[in-house]
Amino acid sequence: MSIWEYANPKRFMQTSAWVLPWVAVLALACLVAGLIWGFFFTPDDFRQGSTVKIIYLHVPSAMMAINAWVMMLVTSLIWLVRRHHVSALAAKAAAPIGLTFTVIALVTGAFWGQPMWGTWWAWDPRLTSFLILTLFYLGYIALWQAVENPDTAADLTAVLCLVGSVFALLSRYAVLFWNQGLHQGASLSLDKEENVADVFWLPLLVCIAGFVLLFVALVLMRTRTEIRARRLQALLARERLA
Amino acid sequence: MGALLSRDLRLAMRAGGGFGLGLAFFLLLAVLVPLGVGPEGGTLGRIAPGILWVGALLACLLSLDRIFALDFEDGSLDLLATSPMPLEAVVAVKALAHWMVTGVPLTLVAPVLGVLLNLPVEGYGWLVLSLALGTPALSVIGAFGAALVVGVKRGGLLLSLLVLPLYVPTLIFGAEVVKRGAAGLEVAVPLLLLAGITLAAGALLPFAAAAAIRINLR
Amino acid sequence: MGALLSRDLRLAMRAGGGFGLGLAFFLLLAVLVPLGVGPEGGTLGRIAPGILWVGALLACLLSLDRIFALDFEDGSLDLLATSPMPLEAVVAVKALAHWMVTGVPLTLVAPVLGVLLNLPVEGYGWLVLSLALGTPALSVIGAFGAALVVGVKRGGLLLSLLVLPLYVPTLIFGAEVVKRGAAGLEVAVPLLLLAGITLAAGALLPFAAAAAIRINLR
Amino acid sequence: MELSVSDLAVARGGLRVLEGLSFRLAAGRALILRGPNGVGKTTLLRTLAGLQPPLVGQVSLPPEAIAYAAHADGLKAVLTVAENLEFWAAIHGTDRVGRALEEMNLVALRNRLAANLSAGQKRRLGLARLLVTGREMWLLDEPTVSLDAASVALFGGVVRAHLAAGGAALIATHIDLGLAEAEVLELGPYRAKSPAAGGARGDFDEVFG
Amino acid sequence: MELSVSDLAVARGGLRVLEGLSFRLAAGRALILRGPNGVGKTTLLRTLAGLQPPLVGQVSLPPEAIAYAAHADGLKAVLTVAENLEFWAAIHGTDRVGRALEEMNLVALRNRLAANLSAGQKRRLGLARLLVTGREMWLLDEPTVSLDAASVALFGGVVRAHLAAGGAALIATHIDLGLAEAEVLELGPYRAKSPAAGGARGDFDEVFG
Amino acid sequence: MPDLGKYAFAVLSSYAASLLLLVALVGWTMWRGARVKAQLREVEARQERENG
Ligand code: HEM
Ligand SMILES: Nc1ncnc2c1ncn2[C@@H]1O[C@H](COP(=O)(O)OP(=O)(O)OP(=O)(O)O)[C@@H](O)[C@H]1O
Ligand SMILES: Nc1ncnc2c1ncn2[C@@H]1O[C@H](COP(=O)(O)OP(=O)(O)OP(=O)(O)O)[C@@H](O)[C@H]1O
Ligand SMILES: [Mg+2]
Ligand SMILES: [Mg+2]
Repeated sequence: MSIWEYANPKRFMQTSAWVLPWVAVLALACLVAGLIWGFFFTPDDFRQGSTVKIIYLHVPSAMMAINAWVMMLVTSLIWLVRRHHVSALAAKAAAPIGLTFTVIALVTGAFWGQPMWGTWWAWDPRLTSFLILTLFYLGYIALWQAVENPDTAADLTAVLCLVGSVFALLSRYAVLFWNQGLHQGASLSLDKEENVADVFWLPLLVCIAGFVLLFVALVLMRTRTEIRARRLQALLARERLA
Repeated sequence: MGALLSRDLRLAMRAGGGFGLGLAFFLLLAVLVPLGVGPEGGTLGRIAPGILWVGALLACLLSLDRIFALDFEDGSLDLLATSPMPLEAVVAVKALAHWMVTGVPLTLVAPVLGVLLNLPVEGYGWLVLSLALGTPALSVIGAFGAALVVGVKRGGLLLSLLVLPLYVPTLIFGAEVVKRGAAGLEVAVPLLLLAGITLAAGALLPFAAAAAIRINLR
Repeated sequence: MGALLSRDLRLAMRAGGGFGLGLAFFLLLAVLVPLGVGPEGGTLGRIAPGILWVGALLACLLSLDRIFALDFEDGSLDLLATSPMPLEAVVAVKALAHWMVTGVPLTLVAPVLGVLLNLPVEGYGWLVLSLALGTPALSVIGAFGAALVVGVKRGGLLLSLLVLPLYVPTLIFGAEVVKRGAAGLEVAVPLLLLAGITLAAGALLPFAAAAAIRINLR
Repeated sequence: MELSVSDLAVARGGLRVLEGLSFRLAAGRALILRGPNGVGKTTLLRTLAGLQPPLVGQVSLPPEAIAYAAHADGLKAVLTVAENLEFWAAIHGTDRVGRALEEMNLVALRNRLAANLSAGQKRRLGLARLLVTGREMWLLDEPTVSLDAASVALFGGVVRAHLAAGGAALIATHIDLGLAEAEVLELGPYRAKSPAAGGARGDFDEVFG
Repeated sequence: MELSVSDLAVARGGLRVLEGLSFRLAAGRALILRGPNGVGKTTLLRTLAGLQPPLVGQVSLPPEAIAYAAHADGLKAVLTVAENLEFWAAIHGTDRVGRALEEMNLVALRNRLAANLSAGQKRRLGLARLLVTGREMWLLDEPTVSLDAASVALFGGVVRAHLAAGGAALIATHIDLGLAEAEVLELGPYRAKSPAAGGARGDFDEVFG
Repeated sequence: MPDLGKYAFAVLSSYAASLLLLVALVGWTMWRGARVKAQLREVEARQERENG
């Protein structure tokens, strides 16, 4: 059986109905376990003190914020090439989730930056590119909302997602270039994995797993809703035509 | 009056009404300016009051052409002009609705953007206060400008040209309040002038705007 | 192709076409920012490159919705889409026309505004060069955004939200050229990157824009 | 209530289009305006509705007594049928939404967004607005555009009921509305004469003698 | 040149409106499309013109052979009559502006701005555009809206001349154009059936079985 | 409760803000899901009745 069969709405509804509860429970379990472990049972960092506990929210959400966009890019491509409706609707479903994760990364980063860098916000390249990512999410969501015909909206947002991805990458390099040679925001960030000791690393992994699962669960749930909304719209429109 | 207000608010909230877009634009500007100007906190903090005010003003400006143009295009404006409601009241209510969907949210998120622009801590209260006092003037003046260009196709750019000079006093006093507040100086004078502009604009411009609409409908 | 270009230019020149309005907006912004920011020469000179670039970008933005919306509303876009001219060429020509009526004049007056904003003398040449290289990208990217929202009524604000993030790389490299030029530093890298963006956008985006228009006409 | 117009001249775009027009329209009566395209029907109706001033002449009724229905319906696409009518009812301070929906056969559509109506249904909704204004003198500019035969008949009935209740209607139209009792006013003879033919001179004619 | 359509289904707003449509239209012939409001005439013409893809079915003519005249005329208000036509002639690479002006009786108006035309004159200009495209298959959507009787007759003559020169025309209209020789295609029977009545199901019907 | 020291505010606010955002997202998702499901069921039932 080809994997594309799952792109059939009916098939998708059946499969997702079966998968969703498991993913949701697993997501909850991982999140609760990881966050409790991280919050209560890890030591403070010798330099960053207890702020290191923010990492359990900050890093997973930052990772998923980017991954959500990548997923939208892939599903948009699938929609453009193979015209599977579920694919387009999954992209639509993922956008608000990605936006929320982006905001979480920004907010936790700001709360972290305050004690570490002495400022809530610095125009550090990484932070800046995240802010730009937020703007891409906002534009994408606004375009979905502004266009009435669902297929037209799916096509247009898919094109925007493609072009936007290229420009998002370009912005990332532009921002790196922009803040080079200039005053570098006091970056205490432990940029390399090696720097993170095992005591922090293990609960972090659990949290990352939790965020991934949460993302999957939410995308499934929202895609189901979007499919239903789409069918609802089709039924009402047909009523109108009759 | 209540009916018109609630209709305009509802139109703004429903799909395609553009609620939230003004906010997004404000945010965009707060990102673009540092990208152009450079990341140094000191410079940014110094220009933050001005940039935030210019940003609020542009965000307001971009949604102005919705105030009357949509109603003109679908014929509602003709019908409102022949309704028992005085056209002056129509203008005032529509300006109020515009303020509620742009000015109020802008005022509320401004502190967040203040963080992005390194606004000194002392400035936040004054930023919010000055925007709360000044944005109603932006909406009323903008409604007057929108009334002037109501028959012009895609008159957005013309509208900006007409309205921006009228915004100058509001901008100057508004930014001055924040600048002085952030520097810990006396702010009473610009604050009073700002309030004065809002009151005077709110009291007088609806009449001018209604006259302009009558002329344009003729 | 020539016919479409000359028609678009003629439309822009005739009454209501909006030629010169972008310029006037640019000028206004260059006046407003010192009013908002305050007159200290040092700060102004430092932020001048960024402000000029942001201003050029906004002036460009404000006239974007004219690129396709007017033709869509009066049915010309349908007719152009069924004409022998490929839609990609239509987009490219229209972006070119937009650049000729906004980008070129902006580039030419920018030095004057540089004076208003206390831009250091060394910066003028680089300002003009960077705008000449960068504004075509603004028009092409803008045409893509305008193509996306061509069916949306009064989509000006939505258009800004979609287009401004796409302008970020152009803005950064453009402002960087001027800033470095004014400071007497090496500018080759950002200049090349700016030219690269313009070339790539000009070569690829007309296809995306034409696809978006086809979708919107459907 | 009676609309009486005496020696009216109206202008469009600075040019006099109709002149010397006088007529009376009493309560309970309907008057049909006829004339080729461009003769000035729309201009006349807008003048009577108070949207533009007459060049010369008097109109007896104040605009407050008049409900004007133009080509454009003034409908908001993102509001439902009922919401659209409720808005106009609130503006005019009446509460006839339910009756208007019934009379124009819109009850089944009351919760549908105006965007999702067909052209004919939109037009019916636009005409239902007349009923919620509660005004007596109707000025209608081609009211039956895009209506099918059944809806035209329905609308004819509504107009007749309005007349029977003491209202009046002035209708510009090219087609037959089935209102046999209505008088017809042909506008052709009132077309403004050019100055060469002895008509009034424009504002700027005297400048060059 | 022949337009042949086989088993065509067209959709609007995601809904199938017409289906099972087959017809042929040979050079020198005209075909009138009839049907109540909302049956899908405009949708069909847009599909044939290549502006939207058909749901199923084949259209034999490429869009390059087709000149489409929609409700909107695509006129620029700030260009003169001649400039408007010259633009479209240049786009289509023809040089028939003079002839088109003559045939549609626009010579006297050639230097007038389109903004200052009456509705009927605007429509005539919109129809003159068909002549400068030099294309053989005309698709016309209610071409005579707002034309007076004389202009309708003039236009009838233009269509007849086009047919005589080997062209063809597909015309959606509610009124009589005086083209006695044209065949009529009633679209009512091709209205898409609802799934309950055995029609094709939409994209999302299968979701819930 | 672990001793968060002088950074208590930063850590607690981060957790509070993040959890709030997550809960809001999940809540909105479930609410909208339930609403659309109910609406669809209603329309399906109605059309069943009318066609059936
Ligand atoms: C609001 C501002 C901030 C944003 C938008 C932000 C964004 C990011 C992003 C995008 C990542 C990469 C996640 C990944 O893909 O692995 C990250 C990782 C990280 N950030 Fe932040 N950050 C912010 C502030 C901070 C602050 C203030 C600190 C601490 C001083 C910090 C510490 C870290 C650490 C330790 C990592 C993990 C690095 C790794 O494991 O690779 N961040 N952040
Ligand atoms: N802006 C304008 N400038 C100059 N003349 C105008 C303008 N607008 C309309 N006209 C002219 O005024 C005249 C009257 O127009 P009006 O719309 O009143 O005609 P009408 O009788 O309603 O026509 P229709 O039957 O097409 O609705 C027309 O001859 C028209 O050409
Ligand atoms: N955006 C849309 N969404 C859903 N349905 C639509 C949309 N636009 C049009 N329709 C419906 O599609 C059908 C076909 O419309 P179309 O414009 O093709 O009709 P038509 O035969 O040209 O009518 P007319 O005689 O009024 O021109 C109509 O019933 C209309 O209600
Ligand atoms: Mg008229
Ligand atoms: Mg049609």
